[in-house]
Amino acid sequence: MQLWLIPILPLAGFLINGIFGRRFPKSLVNVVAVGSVVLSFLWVVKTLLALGSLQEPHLEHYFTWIQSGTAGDPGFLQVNCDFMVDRLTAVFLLVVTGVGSLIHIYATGYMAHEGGYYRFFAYLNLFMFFMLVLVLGASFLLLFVGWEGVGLCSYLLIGFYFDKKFATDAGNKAFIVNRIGDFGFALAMFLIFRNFHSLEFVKALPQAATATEGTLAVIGLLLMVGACGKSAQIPLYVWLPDAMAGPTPVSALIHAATMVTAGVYMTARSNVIYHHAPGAAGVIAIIGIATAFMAATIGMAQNDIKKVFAYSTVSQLGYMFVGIGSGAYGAGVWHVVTHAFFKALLFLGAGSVIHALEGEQDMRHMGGLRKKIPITFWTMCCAWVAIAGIPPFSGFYSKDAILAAAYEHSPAIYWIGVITAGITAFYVSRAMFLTFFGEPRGHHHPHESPPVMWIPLAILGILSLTGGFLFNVPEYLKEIFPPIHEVENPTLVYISVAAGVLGIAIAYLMYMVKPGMADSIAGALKAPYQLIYNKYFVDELYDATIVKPVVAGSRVVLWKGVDAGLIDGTVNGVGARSRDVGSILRLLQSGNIRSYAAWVLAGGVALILVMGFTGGLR
Amino acid sequence: MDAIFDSFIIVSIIKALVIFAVLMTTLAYLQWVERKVIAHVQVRPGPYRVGPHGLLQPLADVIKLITKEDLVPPYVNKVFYLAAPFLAITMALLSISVIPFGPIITVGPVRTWMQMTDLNIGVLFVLAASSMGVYGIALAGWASNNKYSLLGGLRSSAQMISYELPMSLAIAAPLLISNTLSLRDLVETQAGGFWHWNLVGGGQVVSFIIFIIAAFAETNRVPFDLPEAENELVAGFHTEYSSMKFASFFMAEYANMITVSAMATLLFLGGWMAPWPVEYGSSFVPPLIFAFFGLVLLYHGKQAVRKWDKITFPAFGIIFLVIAAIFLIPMVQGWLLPLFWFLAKTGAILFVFIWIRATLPRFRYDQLMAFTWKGLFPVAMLNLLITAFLVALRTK
Amino acid sequence: MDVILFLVFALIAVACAINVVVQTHPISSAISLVGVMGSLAILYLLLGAEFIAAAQVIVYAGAIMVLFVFVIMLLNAGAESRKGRSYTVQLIGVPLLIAFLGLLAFFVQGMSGRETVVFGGFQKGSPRDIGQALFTTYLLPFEVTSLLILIAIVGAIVLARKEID
Amino acid sequence: MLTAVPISWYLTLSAVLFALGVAGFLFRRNVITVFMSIELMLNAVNLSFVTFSYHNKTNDGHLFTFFVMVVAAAEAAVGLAIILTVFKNKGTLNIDEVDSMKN
Repeated sequence: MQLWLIPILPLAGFLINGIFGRRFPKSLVNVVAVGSVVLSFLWVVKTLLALGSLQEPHLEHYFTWIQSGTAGDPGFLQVNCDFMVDRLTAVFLLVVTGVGSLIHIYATGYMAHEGGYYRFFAYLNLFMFFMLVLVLGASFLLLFVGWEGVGLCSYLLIGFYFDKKFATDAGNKAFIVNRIGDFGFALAMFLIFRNFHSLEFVKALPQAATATEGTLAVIGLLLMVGACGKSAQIPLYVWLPDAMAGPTPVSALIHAATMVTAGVYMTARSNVIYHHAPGAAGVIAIIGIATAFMAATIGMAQNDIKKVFAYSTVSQLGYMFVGIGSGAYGAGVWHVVTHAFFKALLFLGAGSVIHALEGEQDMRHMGGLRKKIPITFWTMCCAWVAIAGIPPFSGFYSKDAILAAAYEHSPAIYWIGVITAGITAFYVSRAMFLTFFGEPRGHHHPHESPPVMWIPLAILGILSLTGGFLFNVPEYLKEIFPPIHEVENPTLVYISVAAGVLGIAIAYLMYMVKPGMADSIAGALKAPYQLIYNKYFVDELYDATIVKPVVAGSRVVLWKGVDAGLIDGTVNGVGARSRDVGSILRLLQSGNIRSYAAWVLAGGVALILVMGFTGGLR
Repeated sequence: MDAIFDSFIIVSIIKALVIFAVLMTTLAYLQWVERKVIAHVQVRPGPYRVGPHGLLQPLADVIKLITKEDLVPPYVNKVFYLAAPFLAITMALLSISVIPFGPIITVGPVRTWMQMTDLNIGVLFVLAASSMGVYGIALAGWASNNKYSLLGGLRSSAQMISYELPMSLAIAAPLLISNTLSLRDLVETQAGGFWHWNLVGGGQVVSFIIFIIAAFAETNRVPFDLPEAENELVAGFHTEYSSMKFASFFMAEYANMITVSAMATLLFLGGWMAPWPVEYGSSFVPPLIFAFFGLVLLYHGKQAVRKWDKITFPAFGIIFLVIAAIFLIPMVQGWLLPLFWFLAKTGAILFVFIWIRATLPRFRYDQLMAFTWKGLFPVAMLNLLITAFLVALRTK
Repeated sequence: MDVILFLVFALIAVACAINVVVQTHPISSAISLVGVMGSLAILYLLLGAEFIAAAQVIVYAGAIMVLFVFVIMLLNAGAESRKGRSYTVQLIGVPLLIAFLGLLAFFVQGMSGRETVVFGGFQKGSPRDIGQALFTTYLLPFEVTSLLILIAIVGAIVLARKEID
Repeated sequence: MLTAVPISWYLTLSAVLFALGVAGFLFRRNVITVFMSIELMLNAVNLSFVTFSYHNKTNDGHLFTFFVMVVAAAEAAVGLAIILTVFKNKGTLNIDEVDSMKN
């Protein structure tokens, strides 16, 4: 079935662009970058059609990557380079390559005037490669390879404008925070190997039923730590909002549609563990809902349009984890899909707005763009209604499925979720009103984006409108996930929809009917407003409790003490001594080759003598 | 043991003498043929005075060369100056010794091959000898202590090294197919009609062409005769040489021509094998040819324009007819036919050499080098790879 | 027969080798070196190393030494100047050399007992056998040498090219 | 009258040739001659290789010799190129005058 072609194509694109891109004209770079991704999308489609209905996971073995110990004994580790496609992977493959292709096409328009053009697309292709390895890998370790790879690419792309301090800082932040998560993931993998003697999904996971719940809970929580890092959940979500320093297509592709959902994929992949460890699942649900609520509230008070959507992403990811935690894996993955559509659309639309306003990101300087850039406006409206959970658009279905499951799990989570849904509708509407309606507050001359940018927007728009009832993901994934007994409870649906509508209504009231009402409210509720405006002071908290001590420790102990004192001292000492010796030996260097030859000859004679009389020649 | 040993020695000596004698006359007459052919290409009679149609011209040349004053310029490096021509002719003749002209023949008590000796590395031997041949020219050029000669020597040594590569690669391809290095076995593997020859059956057209081109360069023939380009270097490496020493360079060149032609015949054209089997009447081709020429000569003899021809034409016509008759004697056919085919093929290639000389202009030196390094060498390499691939597939 | 051949060509080899060292003009040395190589080729044949003998003539005598001769002619290198030669190296070298040769000969005599070389006593030297070994046992070295040659070509070109400026 | 050559003669011959090569390296001052002395030593070593492979009845020695030849070819190409460059820059072939590596 040649699964390997799927990731290899973007890798080839990366190599070509990375090596020769500097000399290529932009058109050629575009052809290579977009072409490779689109090709791999087509290959995915072809493969899935060929595989038909994936009742059984389709496994392909390429080569044995790591092997240690002897077969049979418990310490025997064998990691194969295998690729596996089951229905879960299929869903993610389609999302990653499909949305990826659209965003690549969009980026050719968005980045047209940026420097480092070929570099950008090389990184983007590399990201696609690692993301595909992540979803295709048939073992935790291979998944981890992709996991780290996408982390690397995210770092590179966040810091794409490496001449801007905040960009590089954001990159470092993302990288370091992710390390914490990866640490948890690595520990989880050790535990999995220790208990199940294998890292392959097909071998390890079925054994989960046999292990004790305690072990499973620990594994599950450690996995969740990893997921928290990658998918920006409490307490490790802080990197994602800063990650918006990267170019907007990157925010759309990596930090909304694909990479951040890797945690959801990983937890959904190891659903068996959570199924047998309800405690861990509960923790996930709580983390999820807490993140969702907190991020949503922060989103209300942000003025940078991308920041709003960044926090919205965090919050939506929270929803997904609620789904995972309350056993509705299908619903969680479904939300991944729909979210990929509408959040990518929101970001790309925001990018189109920013593009139209020559880089303006502050919503307070926007407004009245509805007439100026209609296509962007209408496409973003699709995303708006989708994320606000208005039936029958995509967001409604997935979010509703999650909430229903959450209600089964515990009503409290459901109610917070509903409130969050309201808040979500509110801040998205706020963003839309501030951006597109009212009077122009900025002094720009907006211009509609080129077709290469708005056509992907349109496609995504259609998808986010219809995605919900077109792809019934939970139905498709029913076999591979543990069953959940769903109860048709119309009231829940009405409530959540009502919340959404209410949120939009409030936003309309505050920003359309009575502009300025927002400020008065902010003035009235000074403390809470400041709190959420400053993102609950989480960054400051981390800075005070973790960053500063670490930095101080490194500076005093490691740098001044170990590095400068011990290591440099040793090295310099060695250097000095060898220089002294050399100054003596230098006298041999007469520069006369024949004298060297004489020395060599003397050595030969000596050697023969020694060997001869020690009997080495007999 | 000793009896066989002695007979071996004696037979070898006899063979050596025979081959040497034949070769020397061939060299002399090859010169005549060349002059004649070029003359007719340029629509002029060529040598005509000495003997009928200048048939005795070579003899006259030999006498002239021997009787000329043999002067050694005072400023040359004596040793190498004298050694060079000797070296050249020796290396040229050396490779003849492994070239087989035909199958086993039985002369009285001894049965032996029509070949001085068969090495199982015959091809390598020929290559080695030809690669040594360069020293003669290079040394001649250097020892003459004359800048034209030096340039000639430099050119020829560089040129020979450069063209040795494509030549070796071109040789390697048919060797891969025949899977042997012994020239005798090489021919044996091509038996049974021209569709078994390496040129046709092996599909070695490319390497054949490369081999011929490289052969022109190895023998310093037009269009690669840079080392003796008159209009640039007077006479190149043998400017300072006269009489027999000049003659030996001369002979060396022609001997090399014969060697490479014979090699081409053996490697690509199936050596002494008839182009199609005897049962389809290949044995009647030589007599027919000779008979035809005999009759033509007789016919011309009837209305000859010059009075000489009244005698010579019929005489030669009769000789030819006799030869044709000899070809029909069964007991000699066994060795005469193979010999005929071998000589015919070699002669054809030699004719190409002469023809080219009469036709093509000379290369410029940088063109020469660029041609081999950028043209011949890659093509030969590619051809070798493809051949190896095909052979590997076939043996699978 | 063997003995005669060996003695003849061994003597030629030694004579030529001495000539290589004593001749003041490089080209004389070069030609004598070719002589050494030729006679060594014959000795290889006696030892049953047909392929190596051929390779010796083709590669060493036919290519490498031609290159030497070519360079000597190109530089038109004259005879060695006798002026300003330092005898120090000779003073150290001669005794060392004598000791070296003596020891080597002594140990060699001691090592290989009474074994003798008879022509045809060794059959594994044919090109086929060499090729077999070359492409099975010695495949890696073979590839590595091919790489080495590539490097050498590039290096030689880089060194000898005219400075374009 | 012995009918076959003792193997030690070959080795001795190789030793002699090698010593002569060393002598050439030591006593000649023309770079090219020195280079040729190196080739001479290589040949001597090759001879002993082949002899030993006769002694061991394997053709490994031949392979080594073959590789030595290949390496010698590469070395000759590069070495002569270096000599050309040296001659171009210093205008001399005298090895004693090429001592810019001194001290």
